[in-house]
Amino acid sequence: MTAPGSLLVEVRDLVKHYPGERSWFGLGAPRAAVRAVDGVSFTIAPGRTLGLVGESGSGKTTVGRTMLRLQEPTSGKVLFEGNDVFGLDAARLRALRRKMQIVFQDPYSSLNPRMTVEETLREPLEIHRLNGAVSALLDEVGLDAAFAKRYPHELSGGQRQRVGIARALSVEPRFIVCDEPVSALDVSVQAQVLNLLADLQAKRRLTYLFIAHDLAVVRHIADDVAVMYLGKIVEHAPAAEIYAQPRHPYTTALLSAVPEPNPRASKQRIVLTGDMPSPAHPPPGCPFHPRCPHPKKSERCRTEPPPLRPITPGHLAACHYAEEPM
Amino acid sequence: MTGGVWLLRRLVASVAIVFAVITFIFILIHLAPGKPCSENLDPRVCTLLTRQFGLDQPIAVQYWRYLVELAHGNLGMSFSLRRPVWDALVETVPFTLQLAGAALVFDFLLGLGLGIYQAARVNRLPDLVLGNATLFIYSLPTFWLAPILLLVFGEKLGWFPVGGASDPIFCPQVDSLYCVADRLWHLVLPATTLGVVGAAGTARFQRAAMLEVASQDYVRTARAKGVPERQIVLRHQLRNALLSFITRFGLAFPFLLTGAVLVETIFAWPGMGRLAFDAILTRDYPVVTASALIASTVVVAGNLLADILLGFADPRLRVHAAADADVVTA
Amino acid sequence: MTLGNWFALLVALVVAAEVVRALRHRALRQERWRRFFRLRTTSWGLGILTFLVLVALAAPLLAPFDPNRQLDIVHLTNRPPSWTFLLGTDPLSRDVWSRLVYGTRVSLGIGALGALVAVALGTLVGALAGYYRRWIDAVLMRGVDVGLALPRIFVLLMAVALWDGLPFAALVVAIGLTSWFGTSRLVRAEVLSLRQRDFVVAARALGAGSSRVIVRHVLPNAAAPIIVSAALGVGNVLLLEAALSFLGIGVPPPDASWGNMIADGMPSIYTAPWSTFFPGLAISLVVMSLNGAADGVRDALDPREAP
Amino acid sequence: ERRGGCTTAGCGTLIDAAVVEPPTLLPPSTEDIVASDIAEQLFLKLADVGMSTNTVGDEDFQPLLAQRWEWDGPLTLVFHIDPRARWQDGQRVTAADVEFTFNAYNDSAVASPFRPKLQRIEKVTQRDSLTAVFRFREKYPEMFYDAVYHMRILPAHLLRSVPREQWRTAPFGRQPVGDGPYRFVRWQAAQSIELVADTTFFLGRPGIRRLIWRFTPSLPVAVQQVIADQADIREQLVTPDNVERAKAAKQLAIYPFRGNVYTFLSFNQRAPGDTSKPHPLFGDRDVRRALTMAVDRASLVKSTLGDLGQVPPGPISALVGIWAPDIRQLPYDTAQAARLLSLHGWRDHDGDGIRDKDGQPLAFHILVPSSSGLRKQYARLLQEQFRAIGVRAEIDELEGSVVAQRTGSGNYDTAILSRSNDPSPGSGITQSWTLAGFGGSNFGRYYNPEFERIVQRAISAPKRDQARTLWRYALETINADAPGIFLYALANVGAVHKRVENVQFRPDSWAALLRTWRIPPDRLIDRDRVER
Amino acid sequence: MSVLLRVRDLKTYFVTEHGKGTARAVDDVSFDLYPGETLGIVGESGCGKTVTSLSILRLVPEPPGHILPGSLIEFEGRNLLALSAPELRAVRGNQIAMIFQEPMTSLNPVFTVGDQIAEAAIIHQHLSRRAARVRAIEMLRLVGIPDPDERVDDYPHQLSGGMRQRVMIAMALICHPKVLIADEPTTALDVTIQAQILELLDRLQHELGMAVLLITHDLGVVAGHADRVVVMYAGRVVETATTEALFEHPTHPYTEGLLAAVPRIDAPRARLHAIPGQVPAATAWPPGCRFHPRCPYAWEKCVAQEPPLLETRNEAGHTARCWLVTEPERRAPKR
Ligand SMILES: Nc1ncnc2c1ncn2[C@@H]1O[C@H](COP(=O)(O)OP(=O)(O)OP(=O)(O)O)[C@@H](O)[C@H]1O
Ligand SMILES: Nc1ncnc2c1ncn2[C@@H]1O[C@H](COP(=O)(O)OP(=O)(O)OP(=O)(O)O)[C@@H](O)[C@H]1O
Ligand SMILES: [Mg+2]
Ligand SMILES: [Mg+2]
Repeated sequence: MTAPGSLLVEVRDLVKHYPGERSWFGLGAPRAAVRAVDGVSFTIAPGRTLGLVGESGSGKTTVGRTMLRLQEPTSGKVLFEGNDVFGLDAARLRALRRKMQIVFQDPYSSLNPRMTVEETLREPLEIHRLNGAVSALLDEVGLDAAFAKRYPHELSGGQRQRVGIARALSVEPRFIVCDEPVSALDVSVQAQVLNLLADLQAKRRLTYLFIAHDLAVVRHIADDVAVMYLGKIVEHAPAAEIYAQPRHPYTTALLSAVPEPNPRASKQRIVLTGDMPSPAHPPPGCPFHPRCPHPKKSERCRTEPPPLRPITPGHLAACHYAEEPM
Repeated sequence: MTGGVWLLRRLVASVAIVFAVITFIFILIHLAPGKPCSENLDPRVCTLLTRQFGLDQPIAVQYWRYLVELAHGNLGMSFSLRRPVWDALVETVPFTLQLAGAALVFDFLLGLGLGIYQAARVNRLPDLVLGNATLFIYSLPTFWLAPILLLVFGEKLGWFPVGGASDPIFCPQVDSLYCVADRLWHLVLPATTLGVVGAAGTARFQRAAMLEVASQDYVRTARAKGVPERQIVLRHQLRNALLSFITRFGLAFPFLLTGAVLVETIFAWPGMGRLAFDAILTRDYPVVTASALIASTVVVAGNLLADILLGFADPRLRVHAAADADVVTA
Repeated sequence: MTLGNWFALLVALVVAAEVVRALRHRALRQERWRRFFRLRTTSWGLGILTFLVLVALAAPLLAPFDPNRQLDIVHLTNRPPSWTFLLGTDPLSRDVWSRLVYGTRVSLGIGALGALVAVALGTLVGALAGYYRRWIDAVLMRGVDVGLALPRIFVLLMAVALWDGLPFAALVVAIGLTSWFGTSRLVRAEVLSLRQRDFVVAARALGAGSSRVIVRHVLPNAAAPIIVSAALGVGNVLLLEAALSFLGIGVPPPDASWGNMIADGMPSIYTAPWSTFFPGLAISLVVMSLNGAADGVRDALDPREAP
Repeated sequence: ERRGGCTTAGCGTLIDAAVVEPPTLLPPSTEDIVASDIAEQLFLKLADVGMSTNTVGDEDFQPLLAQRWEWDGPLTLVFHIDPRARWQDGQRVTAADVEFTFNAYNDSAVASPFRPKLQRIEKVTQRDSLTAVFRFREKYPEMFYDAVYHMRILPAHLLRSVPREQWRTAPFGRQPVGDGPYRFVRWQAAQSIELVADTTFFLGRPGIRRLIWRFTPSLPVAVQQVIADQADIREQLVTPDNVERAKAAKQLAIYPFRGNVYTFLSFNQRAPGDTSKPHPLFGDRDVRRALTMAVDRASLVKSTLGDLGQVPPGPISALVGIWAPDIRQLPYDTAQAARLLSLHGWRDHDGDGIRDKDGQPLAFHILVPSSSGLRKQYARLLQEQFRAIGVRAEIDELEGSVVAQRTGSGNYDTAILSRSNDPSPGSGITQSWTLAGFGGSNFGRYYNPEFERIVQRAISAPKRDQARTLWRYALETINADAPGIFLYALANVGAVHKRVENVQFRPDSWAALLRTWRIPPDRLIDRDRVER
Repeated sequence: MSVLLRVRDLKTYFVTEHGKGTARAVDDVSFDLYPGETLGIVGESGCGKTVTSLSILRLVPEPPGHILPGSLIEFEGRNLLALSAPELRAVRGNQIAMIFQEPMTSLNPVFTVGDQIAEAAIIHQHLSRRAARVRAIEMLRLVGIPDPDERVDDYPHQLSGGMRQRVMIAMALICHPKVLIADEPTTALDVTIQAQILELLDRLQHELGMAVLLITHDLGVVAGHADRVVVMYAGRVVETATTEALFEHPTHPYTEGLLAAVPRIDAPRARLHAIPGQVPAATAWPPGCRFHPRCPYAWEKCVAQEPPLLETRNEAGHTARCWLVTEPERRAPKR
C-alpha cells in the first residue's frame, strides 16, 4: 500500500445502513436495517486503480456511491485530497463533483432516454460553465462525431457505455468510480471498453475505483484488489499477490469458481455451498463462516469476527486462519 | 410486523382520513352562503327555523357540537327530511349498496369476461370490434345513456320497470323470493347504466393487463412445461392479471358513488346518492356531512379491502412474520 | 346551411385528414413517432381532434346561424334535422349545428383548462413527494389520501350550487382542483422509480441541482403517464361538465357548451332527441379520440427502449 | 305472484306518479303539495270549497267534518261536528280537536306556513264536545273560507303530548292517524306512501280501495311511468311534450283543469342588498314598463307551453275567480319600449348593441332556480328578447335555496318567481304585492298606496260582483306599474288511467275528491285485484 | 449413435414494426444433439441463441416471430414443426424441457414453487396433486435444496437467485426429459452460485442420462461442461467442433477473436484483445460473410460470397463457415 502523503482518496470505516422501510404513516416499527456497508476502509493513491470485487449484494455499489456522497453515509469518513467529503456544504460539494465521477453498470439506464448524446454531454459543461467540445469528448472515447445527434436507444450497449464514460470525463475529474462498467457487455465489446479505460487512465492520470464481480476482469485493470463479502472487506492486497496467493478462503473460492476457457484445465474446484446471507441478518462471528470450506473452520469463526489485518506487508485479510491458506 | 398490527394501523389511518373528509365537508357547506330554507318558504319562518337549529352560532361552535354529537353516535336531525339522519341513512344506504354492488358485479363480470376474451384473441376481429365498442361505451355520458335505456327497455319494450326499486303493490317490502326477483328486475336498468361504462373500462384495463402478463417469462415457462393454452390463460395469466385488477377494484368505489348520484335520481332509486344530492341542494347540513362520512368510509374501506385482497392474492405482499429472515444456510 | 358552410366543413375535414396523413408520413422516419401511429385508432383519434380544433377555430365559417339566436320561438322549435338546419333546432328554436360548432370552443376549452389545472397540480405534487420523499412525501400523500376519499361530486355541487356568483372559469378550476389526486399518485410512483435510475444519479453526480434534475431528467421521462392522464382528464372534465350542466350548473346561458346543450335539450329528449343526441355524440367522440390518442402516446413514450 | 280475488266495486289500486316526496304528513308543518294531496285523504277539514272554488261567503262550501254551521253574530261562527266522525284509532272527533288544531296552527313554535292566513281569527273554543266556536277579529267576506280552508283538524289526543317545537319532525308525521276516507298503511322512504280505504268512513266508503304515491324525482320518468302503464295518475304533465306523449298512450285519459300557479319576472325595486335605496334600474317605472313591453309574452307562452299556458292578466292564476282575459295590460310593443328607453337616456352610445347611460350599460341579472326547467327556458327566452332591444340580461341559475335566500333578502335584480294561489284572490295579492308582504313574499318591494287602497276595498267588498270590478281595477293599476312581467299561468293537465270513472280534479286541489273516483268491476286489472 | 434431436436449416424471422424490415434472428441453423451429450451453443448477445432454443419447442412468440417453412426440427424421428398442438404439448416439458436465463422472472410469482414443479407431472404423468407434491419434494431434494418439505410451499420471491434456478431445474427435470435445453442458466448468477448450478447440471445429467443443450455466451462455461460446441454469429452457425478441438484450433476468426478477448485470471495485467466494431443488427446482416466487417483477415471474396460450413482438417465434424478453410495461407494478419 502507498504512503499516506500521496493519497488521493481515503475511506475510513465507512458504514452505510439502509433503514428498513417504515410502514404507513411512518408510524410502524422499521424492519431490520440492511447493513449494506459495514465498516470499510481503504486508500487509493493517485493514478492507481483499486479493484473492488464481491458477489451481488455485498455492498460494492453502495461503497462507490457513498464515496461520492450520492448517498449519505451512516458513519465514517471519506477524504478526497484531504477534504472530508461528508463535511462539505452544497457549493463545495458541487465543486468537488468536478473531480470525482462515476460510470455505471447498466448502459440502458445510465443515459437519459430523452436526451441526445450531445445534450447528455453538454449538460455537465453547462452546470460547471466549462468550455469543452462535445466532439472532442466523443473522439476521446472512440466514437464518431456523428453519434452526437443520436438518442441512447439508437446506440449499442458498448457505445452507450462509451458515452457514459465521456460524460464522466467531461468535467475532467481526477477520480472515477467505475461501477461494473463492463459486466453488461459482451466479451468482445467488454475488451474494447476495458482497453479504453486503461488508455484514458494512462493519458489523463486518472484514478479508478473499479468495481466488478468478476475477478478475471479486475485482473486486467487493477493495481490493488479488495474483496468484499457482506458489507465488509475480507481481503485487500496488490493484484499480483492476491491472485498468486489468496489468503482468505472466500477469495480462494471465488478464484476457483471463475470458469476458464480451457477444457483441459482440470483444476480442483472449490464449490461453495449455500448463498450469501442477507445483509439484514448477517451471521455472528466471521460473516463467511456458514459457507466457509476452510478445513480449520472452528468455533472461533462462529463467534469472533476476524479483523482485517496485515498478513504480509501490504496484504490484509480478515480470517483467523489467513496464515494457513487453503 | 404482523398482519394484525398492520390492519390496526391502516384502520386508524382510515379513520383519520374519514375524519378529515367530514371536517372539510362540514366547513365547506357551512361557509356556503344561504340558509337551509326552500324557495317558497316565508323568510320569517326561515329565520325562526335557523335559530331552532342553532345555525346562527359561529361555525366553530357548530363544529364542536357536531363532533360531540357524533361521538355519541348521533348524526343529527335532517332539516328537509324532518327525521333523524341515522334513520334516513339506514333506509337508503342498503339501496345504494345493492345498486353499487349490482353495478360492480355487472361491471366486473362483464368487464373481466370481455377483457379475457379479447386478450385471448388479441388483434383478431372480435378483439378489434370489441375494442372499438368498449371505447365507445366508455365515453358515453351516463345521464345520456339512462334516458335511452329507459325509453327503449322501459317504455317501448316494457321489459323492465320505469324507475323505482320495487313494485309498490306486490312488493312494498322484500319479504319473499318473488320480491327478491322483483328487486333484481328493478335493478337491471340502473345497474346496467351504472355498470356498463365501468365494464367497458374494466374490459380495456383487463385486456391490457392480460397482454402485459402474456409477455412475461413465466408464461413462456408454463408453455414450455406443456401446459394447455386454456390453462395458461386462466391459471397463469389471469391469476397475475387479477393483481392489478384488484387495485382497480379498490378505485372503483368513488366512481360508483359519483355515478350513483345521477343514476339514482333518474331511476328513482331510493338510495343515498339521491339523498345526498337533494341534501346538498337543500343545504341539509347534517345529511350532507353524514353522507360524506358514509361515502368516504366506503371509499377508504374499498381501498383497504383491495389492499387486504391484494395481500392475499399476491404472495409477495403477504405479511410474513419471518419475512426478513431469509437467511439461508446450507 | 349555406354553400359556404358546406365548403368550410369540407375544407376542415380535408385539412384534418391531410394533417394526420402528413404527420403519419413524417412519423415513419422516427421510431418513436412510428410507434405513436401504430394503432389505427390513434390516427382516427388525432384526425377527429384536429377536425374539432379546426371547427372551434373556424366556427363563424361553419355555423350558418348565430348560435344564440332564437330563430322563431313559435314556429321553429324542435325542428328535426333538415338541409337548412343540419342537426335540427332545439326547444328555443336555435340551430343545433351552429351551437354545436360554437360549443366546440367552449367545451374543448373547458376540457383543456380543467385537465391542465389537474395535471399541473398532480404533477407538481407528485414530483415533489416522489423526489424529496421524507416528510414532504408523507404530508402530501396523506393529503392525497384524503382527496381521494373526498366525494368529489359533493364538493363540486356544493361549490357550484351553493356559492352564487361563482364565475364559470372558477367551476372549471374547481373541477381541476378536485381531479388531480390520481395523477399525483401516478407521477409520484413514476418519480420514485426514476430517481433510482442511473442517469438521474449521474446527473446528481455531475453537480446538477434538484430543480434541474426534476425538470430535465425526471419529468420528461414521466411524460407518458402525465400526458396520458391529461388526455383522459380532458374527457373526464368534459363528462363532468356535462353532468353538472345536466344537474343545472354549467356554462352560463346563452353560450353553448355541449354539456348545457344536452341539459337544455333534455326535457324534449323524446320528442326532439337530436338536440341532445348530437352534443352527446360529440362528447363521446372527443373522449374516444383522446383515448385513442392516449394509446398512441403510451406507445410512443413507452419507457421501454426501442429494440 | 299474488293475484288476489278482489273483483267487486270498491276494489282497485291507483298509483300516483309523484315527483317530490313530502317531508312530513302532519298538515300544519308543511306546505308541500304531495303532503297536502295525501292529507286530503287522511285529515278532514271542517268544510271545503266546491268545484266553483268560490271563497266569498259560505254558500258554495261543502260540509265535511262539520255537519252544519251557523253564524252567531257577525264575528262568531259555530260548527257542529258530525257525530259519526271517528279517528282511525276509534276515538271520536270532538270540538276539542278543533280548538287544539287552531291553537297549534297558530303557535309560532310550530312555525306553520299557514299561520299568517289565520291572523284574523281571534280564537276557537268548544261549546260542547261536538260544537266548536270561531271568534273573528273583524268582519270580511272570506271569513268562512279562512275558518275552514287552511286547517285540517288534528287528533288532539295523539298530538297533545308532542312538544310544539318538535312538530316538524314528529314521528306522527310519518305515521299519521287521521279521520279521512283513507288510512295510512306505510311509508317507504324515497319510494312510496300507501293508503288504504277506510270502509267505515262516515261519509261513505271510498270508491278505490288502495292509493299509492310513488316518488320519482325526475318528472320525465314519472310521466314515463304512467305512459308505460306502471302508474295510473300523473296529475300534472307540465310540458306540451308530455301531454303529447300521454295522449298517445292508449290507456290514458287526459283531464285539463285550471292551474293555480302564475310565474313572473320580478323586478326588484330596491337596490340589491340595501332596501333603503331604490334600484338603479328598476326604481324607474318607465324602465320596468319598457322592459315589459319588450317581451312578446304571447309568443313565449306559445313556444314553451303551446295551449297549456296563458299569459296571466296580472299577478293571478287561472284558479282565482277574478281572472279575465280582457284586463288591461301593457302591450307587446318593442318600438314603444325602445322609445321609452331612449327617452330616459338609455341609448347605445358605444355601438356594442347594448344601451347605456353615463357609461353604464343597461344590464342586469336574472335569477332563476336551476330546479325548474320551464323557468330556465323562460330565462333564456327573455334574455334573447331583451337583447333584441339592446338590453343585456345575464342568467344566474342557482339552487332553489339560494334563490330563496337572495330574493327573500332583496338581494337581486330580477328573478323568475312562481306563486301558487289558493282560491282566494285577496290572500295571495296581499302577501306578494302590498306593504304587508314586505319582509314576507313581496320580494321586489312593490308599493303603490293607490293599489293598496283598491285592494283593501276589493277584499272587503261584500258582493262578488262588486269585488270583481274592484279587483279588475286593482290589477290594471298594478299592470301599469309593471312591478314584474307576468309571464305565464300554467294550465294543468292530468293523465289518469282510463279504467277510472268519475274522475274529478278540483282546480285548487286535484286530490280533494279522490274518494269519489271508482273503477267498475269489469274494468279491474291485475293490480286492482291484488289482495295482500 | 442415433441422433436425438436434429435441427436442419432452421430459419426464424421476426417481422418488426412496419418500416424496419424483417429480423432474421436465426438464419439457417443446423446441428445435431446425441443422447447423453452436452452440446454447447455459444455466441454473443443477439446472435440468435435464445431464438434457436425457443424454436425447438415452438415457443417463439407469434406474431411477430415465425419459423419459416423448410426448417426441420426432428426429435426422435418426428418433425416437431409438423406436430399438432396437443402432440406438441405432450413433448414440451415431458420429452424436452427447458430452463431459462432469468430465474427471477421465469417463475410465476403467485404460485408456490411446489405447485409449479408439480404442474408438469400432473399434466404429463397424470399424477394426483398429492403424488405430484411428493414428487416435487423429491425433485427439490435432488437439486440440493435444503429442507425441501418446507421449501415446497415457498413462493419464488422467498428464494434466492440460486435457489430459484434450482427450482427451475427441478421443474424441468420432473418428467425425466430426454433433452434439457438450458438457455444461459447461470448468466444472472454470481460466480460461486454459477459454479454450484453447473456442478448440479453435470451431476444430474450423469444421473438421469439426458442430453443437454447448454446455451451460453461464456466460453469458460462451455470449456468446462460441453462435449461439443456450436459457435453462432449473426444468426448463423459459424463453427462446430468438439470442445477440445475448438479451443485448441479455433478456425473461424470470430471464434479466435472471442477466445482472445476473454479476460483470464491467470494472465498478467495486460491489454485485452478486442474484436473491433459491433454486432450488426438482425434486420441488416452484412452481405457475404456476416463477420467480414469485423474480421482482420477479410478479403474481397468474403464480401462477395458467404462461405458454407466447411469441414476443417483438424478433426472429423469440425466445421467452420470461413473461406480461410480453403485458403489457410491468408491467415497471416493484414497490415
Ligand atoms: N436504496 C436501498 N435501500 C435499501 N437497501 C438497499 C438499497 N440499495 C442497496 N440496498 C441493499 O444493500 C445491499 C448492498 O447493495 P449494493 O448495491 O451495494 O451491492 P453490490 O455489491 O453493488 O451488488 P451488485 O453486484 O448486485 O450491484 C444489498 O443487500 C441491497 O439489497
Ligand atoms: N420478440 C422479438 N421481436 C423482434 N425481434 C426479436 C424478438 N426476439 C428476438 N428478436 C431478435 O432476434 C435476435 C436474436 O435474439 P436472441 O434472443 O436469440 O439472442 P441471444 O443470442 O439469445 O442473445 P442474449 O445473449 O442477449 O440472450 C436479436 O437480434 C433480437 O433483436
Ligand atoms: Mg452494484
Ligand atoms: Mg438469449
